[in-house]
Amino acid sequence: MTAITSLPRRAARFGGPTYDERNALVLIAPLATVLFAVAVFPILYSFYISLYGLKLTRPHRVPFVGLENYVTVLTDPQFWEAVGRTAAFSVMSVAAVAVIALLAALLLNEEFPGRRVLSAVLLVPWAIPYVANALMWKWIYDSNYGALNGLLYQLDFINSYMVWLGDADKTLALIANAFVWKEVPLAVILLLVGLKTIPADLYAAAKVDGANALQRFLHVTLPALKSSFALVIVYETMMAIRHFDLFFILTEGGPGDASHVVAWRIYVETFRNLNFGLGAAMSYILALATLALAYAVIRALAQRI
Amino acid sequence: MARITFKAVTKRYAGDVVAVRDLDLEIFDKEFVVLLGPSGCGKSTTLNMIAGLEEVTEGELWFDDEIVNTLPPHRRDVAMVFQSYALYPHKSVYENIAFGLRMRRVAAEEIDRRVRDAAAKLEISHLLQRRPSQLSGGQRQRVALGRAMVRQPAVFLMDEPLSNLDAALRISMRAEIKHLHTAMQTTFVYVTHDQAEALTLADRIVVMNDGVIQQIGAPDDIYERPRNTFVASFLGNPPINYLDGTIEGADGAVSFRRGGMRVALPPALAARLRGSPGREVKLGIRPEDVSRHGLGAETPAMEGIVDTVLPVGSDRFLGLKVEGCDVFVRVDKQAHHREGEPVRLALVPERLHVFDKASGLSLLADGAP
Amino acid sequence: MAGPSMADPTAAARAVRQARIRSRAGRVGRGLILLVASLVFLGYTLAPVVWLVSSSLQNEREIVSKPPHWIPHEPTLENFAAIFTAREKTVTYETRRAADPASGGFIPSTASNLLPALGNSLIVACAVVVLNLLVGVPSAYAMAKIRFRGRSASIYGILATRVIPDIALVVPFFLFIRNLGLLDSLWSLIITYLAVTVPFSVFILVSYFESLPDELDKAARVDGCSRWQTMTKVYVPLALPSLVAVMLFAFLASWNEFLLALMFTQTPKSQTLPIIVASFTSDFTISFSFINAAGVLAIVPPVLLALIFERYIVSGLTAGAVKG
Amino acid sequence: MSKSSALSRRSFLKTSASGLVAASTVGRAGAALAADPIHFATWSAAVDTVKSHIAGFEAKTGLKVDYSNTPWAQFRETMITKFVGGAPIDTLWVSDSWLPEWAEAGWIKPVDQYKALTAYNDDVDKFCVDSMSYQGKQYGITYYTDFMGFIYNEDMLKKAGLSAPPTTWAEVIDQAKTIKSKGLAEYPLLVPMAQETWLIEFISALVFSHGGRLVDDKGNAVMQEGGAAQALNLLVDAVQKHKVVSPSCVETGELAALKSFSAGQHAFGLIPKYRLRTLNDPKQSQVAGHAKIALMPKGEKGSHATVGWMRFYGMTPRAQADATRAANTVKLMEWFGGKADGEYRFQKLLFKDVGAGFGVKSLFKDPEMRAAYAAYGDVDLIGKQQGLALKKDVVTPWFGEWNDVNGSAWQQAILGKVTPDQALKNSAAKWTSLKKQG
Repeated sequence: MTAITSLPRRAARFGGPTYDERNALVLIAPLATVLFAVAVFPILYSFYISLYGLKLTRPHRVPFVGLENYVTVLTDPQFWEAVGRTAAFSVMSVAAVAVIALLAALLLNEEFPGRRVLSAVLLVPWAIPYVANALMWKWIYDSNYGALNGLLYQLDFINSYMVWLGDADKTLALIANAFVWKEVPLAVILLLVGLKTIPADLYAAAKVDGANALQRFLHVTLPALKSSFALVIVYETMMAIRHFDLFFILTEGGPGDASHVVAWRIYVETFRNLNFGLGAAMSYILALATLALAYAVIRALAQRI
Repeated sequence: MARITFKAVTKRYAGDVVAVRDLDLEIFDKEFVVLLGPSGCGKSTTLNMIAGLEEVTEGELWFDDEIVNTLPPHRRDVAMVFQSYALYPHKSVYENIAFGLRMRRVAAEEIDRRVRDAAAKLEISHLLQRRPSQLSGGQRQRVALGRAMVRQPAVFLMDEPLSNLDAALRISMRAEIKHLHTAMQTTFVYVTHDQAEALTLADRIVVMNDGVIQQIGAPDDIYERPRNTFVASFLGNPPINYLDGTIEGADGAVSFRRGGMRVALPPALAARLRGSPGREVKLGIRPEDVSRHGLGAETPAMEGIVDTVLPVGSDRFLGLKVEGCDVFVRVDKQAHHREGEPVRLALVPERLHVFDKASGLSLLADGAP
Repeated sequence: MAGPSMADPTAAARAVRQARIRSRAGRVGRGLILLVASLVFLGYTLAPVVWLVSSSLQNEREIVSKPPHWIPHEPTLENFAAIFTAREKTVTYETRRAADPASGGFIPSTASNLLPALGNSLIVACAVVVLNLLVGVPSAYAMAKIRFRGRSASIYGILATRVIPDIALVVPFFLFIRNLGLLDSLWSLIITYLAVTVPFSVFILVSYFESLPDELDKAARVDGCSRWQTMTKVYVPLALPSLVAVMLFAFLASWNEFLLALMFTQTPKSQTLPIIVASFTSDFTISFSFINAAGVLAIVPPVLLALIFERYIVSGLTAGAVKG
Repeated sequence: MSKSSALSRRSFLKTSASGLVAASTVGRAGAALAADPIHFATWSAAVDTVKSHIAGFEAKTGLKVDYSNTPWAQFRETMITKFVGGAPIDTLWVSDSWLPEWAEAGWIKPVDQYKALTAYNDDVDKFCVDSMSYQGKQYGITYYTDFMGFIYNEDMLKKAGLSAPPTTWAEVIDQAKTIKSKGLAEYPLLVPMAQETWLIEFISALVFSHGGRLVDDKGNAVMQEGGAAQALNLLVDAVQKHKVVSPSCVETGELAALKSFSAGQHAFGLIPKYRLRTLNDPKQSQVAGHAKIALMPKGEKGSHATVGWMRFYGMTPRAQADATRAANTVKLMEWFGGKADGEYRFQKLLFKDVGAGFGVKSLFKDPEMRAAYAAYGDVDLIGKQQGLALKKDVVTPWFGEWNDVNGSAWQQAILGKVTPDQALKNSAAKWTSLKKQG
């Protein structure tokens, strides 16, 4: 009974970890460790590298250059051209993904025989690796034996085989097409998840109010899909900005610099020219721009919803 | 088998939101205590602290002679029934009931015996192999009870267990829970916002508001002698009526006065208020504490105009205008008042409540100002 | 309008009949639209893959036909046979193939790397899946069900790591992996893929766990579960669709990853399937049909998995399906 | 930040950077066991020939060779990643283009101390020894040497009524237009311009034959003027004005070019000379017997000059870090680059199998080799052209970085995205800035 007067050690303290907090800490520790080691640390290290003139072909001279790498990148007109191409590629791709995915999601949200088959088929592009996707389209676009030429020729749309990826005016759009084909399924899934959460009552109510199919779509479906749609836009923009695999396999930034996007530029600067410092600076700029963009989009959408 | 003691317990959430403030409470072994209050009053937090689901921020929580502030729920001998029943959707009814015993490594035969026993008592033996999703609300409720029962815990906690049931079922379940308490001979702590449940079930009621205990007492005690206007209002249906007014202390008699209305106060109150004429108070009159009979010159009475008449079968409710205030009273059904008619009703002096207008505290209670 | 037609029985009958015709026309129209839309959708999605498969079944002569043979005239499994029987054999002066590979139609000596690469891809993807669960489930449970300071900040922090493009992380990743001495080892891929996939897994799981009622958590703990047992005995079984979705996402992401593998692997010992396949695409000496066969090999496992677990994908992402 | 901490951090970074290069070599130096094979990396050429010669080596010495090959298009990048990551490589094929870069970075080491290798210097063309020397040190032993040839399809010319191949670029364009007008080929002239490792050799051949240089003797860029400018203008006109070169040339690499020339789709082509062997092999080519070599056409102020190149066996610091390993590696390098069992067996095999040119002077007199040559080529003309082959003038430590920019500049001009002048100015500017950085 003496215990009654002795205050328990932690009872009156506010600020120390509670039992639950200690539990949470233990449960989260593995994740925190992994993310710190393989995400946070590299991100910080990357910044550190970007302050040096680290060039691997010149391993014995590594001068501290401060922000010079950043100045070099930001004052390089070719970098800005690459930014323009990345922007063009992203806008093209995201717009196409959004439209196609919306149509496909509306289709798959209907009940009809064969719907299950369609939604299974939908997953095929999503599941295949980007590398396989790239080689598939490379083969389709092949100017000598490709399916695209073959099809258009057989349908009499063209008189002779055309050059596709080698045509600087078409390259970016063709790569975007390959990207869109692969990205649509995930967007459809995200939109379907959104569609599933719309209560059937809403449609019934709109019907009772005399809304036709188009009105129901505009006034019930679209507003309810807003957050899923926002997610699709943000996610696909992130994916498009950073996309690398298709550029690597389809064009290597060419022809000329027609598909020389920022991600490709970082790769070339880093792993071909071995300018690790400059590459890290460029990476940092891209990362910050992506973060800012994501933040801005999410903020803008959060305010509207 | 367990006495629960709160000593100056405070629960604070991040952002300095205080859920429970400076709580002192002793719950005796085998007692049935109901924590009563509106939502957000801290009653569920208090219950969760007993269960160990939430940690005490300041102060001490005792189970018998042991401080359990930091003891996690699985090391406390408590069982709990939830408002949503919280049955495990992926387990059969049998497994739901058995789960707590399995976690405590009770022998298999013993588990089986206890589960079947409880199921028989609760008349759900035929449901043991079903999944929760295949049960009705009432059946789920019984499974939830069974799950707690088989544990034979030192403390039995219930968090609004009847709120999701329809009215008829709720009343019959009240009786069952009462029986359960008698049968189990263990400490029950029951949280509800329904005063009728509290009044029916409790040995003692703890009324809470804004994280602070307003009053602790037996149901009658609380109903008859509310310590303040909050408690007075929270119990009783329809709720108590208040008339604001002043104390008059002429010729040795002490009375309440509002406009043309004067009510002589009973001796106990009069004795307390003799010295403070002109004091602003609230007069509390419960709807049932009026009578059409026994009206004499000396009996305190209330006059008003009938505003509405609501027959409810056994009784009749009248909405009156008394000195500019709305007052709701219950009269026997022989009263044939019509709207717009003046009426005069006798008040039962010893059932009148007088509260300090500013603090809301009862002027009858111990230590009242 | 309803008044007079009700008064006149024949008019009412006519109105009913018209309404029926209209609705039947509407149904037929809807069916037609759905059919056309389905066919367009099917064509758009499947045609490229069908063409890939078709050309993997053609021989070198047929594949360079103009216009292309959409369906192989003489289908052959020789490319696949080459993949599955390829092994290093000793070449002597006498048995060497004198022709230059440059003349094409050639099955590269690296074909024998395809099967080991398939194995590497499988090992990496499975390890990443398992680690995702081991690391992701506890933290997702903690974030969804335990109240602690900095909880929402940690969720945003975790997601923020994924906003940064992989290409921006390659250099520090590379140096990190190199300093650990893990270059050209499967561990380099497992560790980095884990970091790349786990934020998304945690995000899915947190939303799913959050949609499961809190009272289940309380009930389990009062029933005698520690936090860990609550998670394993109650939440994990209930979150099955979500877990399957997470596993599938992690598997596919690891199976498909290219950039990091390109940087971290150097020999067939650790190279994954995309790396070997990609190396074929820039090698013009290799038969087109063989490259396509390698592509088919790379898409079969993930596509099969996706089709098997198809029903979990939407349900795993749709939180809140369970009621207590 | 205090000075000392800045310094120590810098030195940390420096250490990690040089560590990147040297880690494996130092770290694994002592681990050379007898069972550890010699790691030999090549690009994917003559794979069977190499394998058979390795089999011979293993049989003779009892040593094991771990052989790996990577497509030529990815070879430099793959090797660099391996160097940086410390993957085990002992000897590998190196292009003369990369020598300064790789030597500066310390990825390959001089072999002057291995007399078994330097002993062959007198036997090979001086061009070869020069091409594998950097700053007075020799970095290997010859793999093969060759030059860019001007190949024509004799059959097609005859059908077009042309009696002789062109000798100037103006004639090339004229003849091509004739062939095109007769419908014999849509794009009679083949100039592979894809961004790949061969690109600099195609560009150099065009520039040298126009009497131009990319870089002068002092190492300053002259690629924006004179013969270089004429060469690009000619090519741009050929694509855009005369339409005798396909605009898809920017996605046509050397191998694709070989395939389409051997399919009979072109009259003229810039093709490495050794491909004559494949082009005239009926099993591999539809134009067998018709593919002939002519002297590189002259530009206005030019000569018949072309570009020559050489590839060699380089040796890594890893191989040299351990005496036994070094000795074994040298044995393998000699087996391939020098004599095997007393004869230049691999050079002969290579020449017979794929036609690759040899640097060994005495082999020109070998009757067996002469006969093989004569089967598809004019030996004297080949000798004359070889004499007119110039070394690439852009081979510097910053070659790789400039090459990317230069390649896309040429491509952009060909595609009409920028004027040839502007393209060359961009390229020259890049050169100048890289040269300044050193």
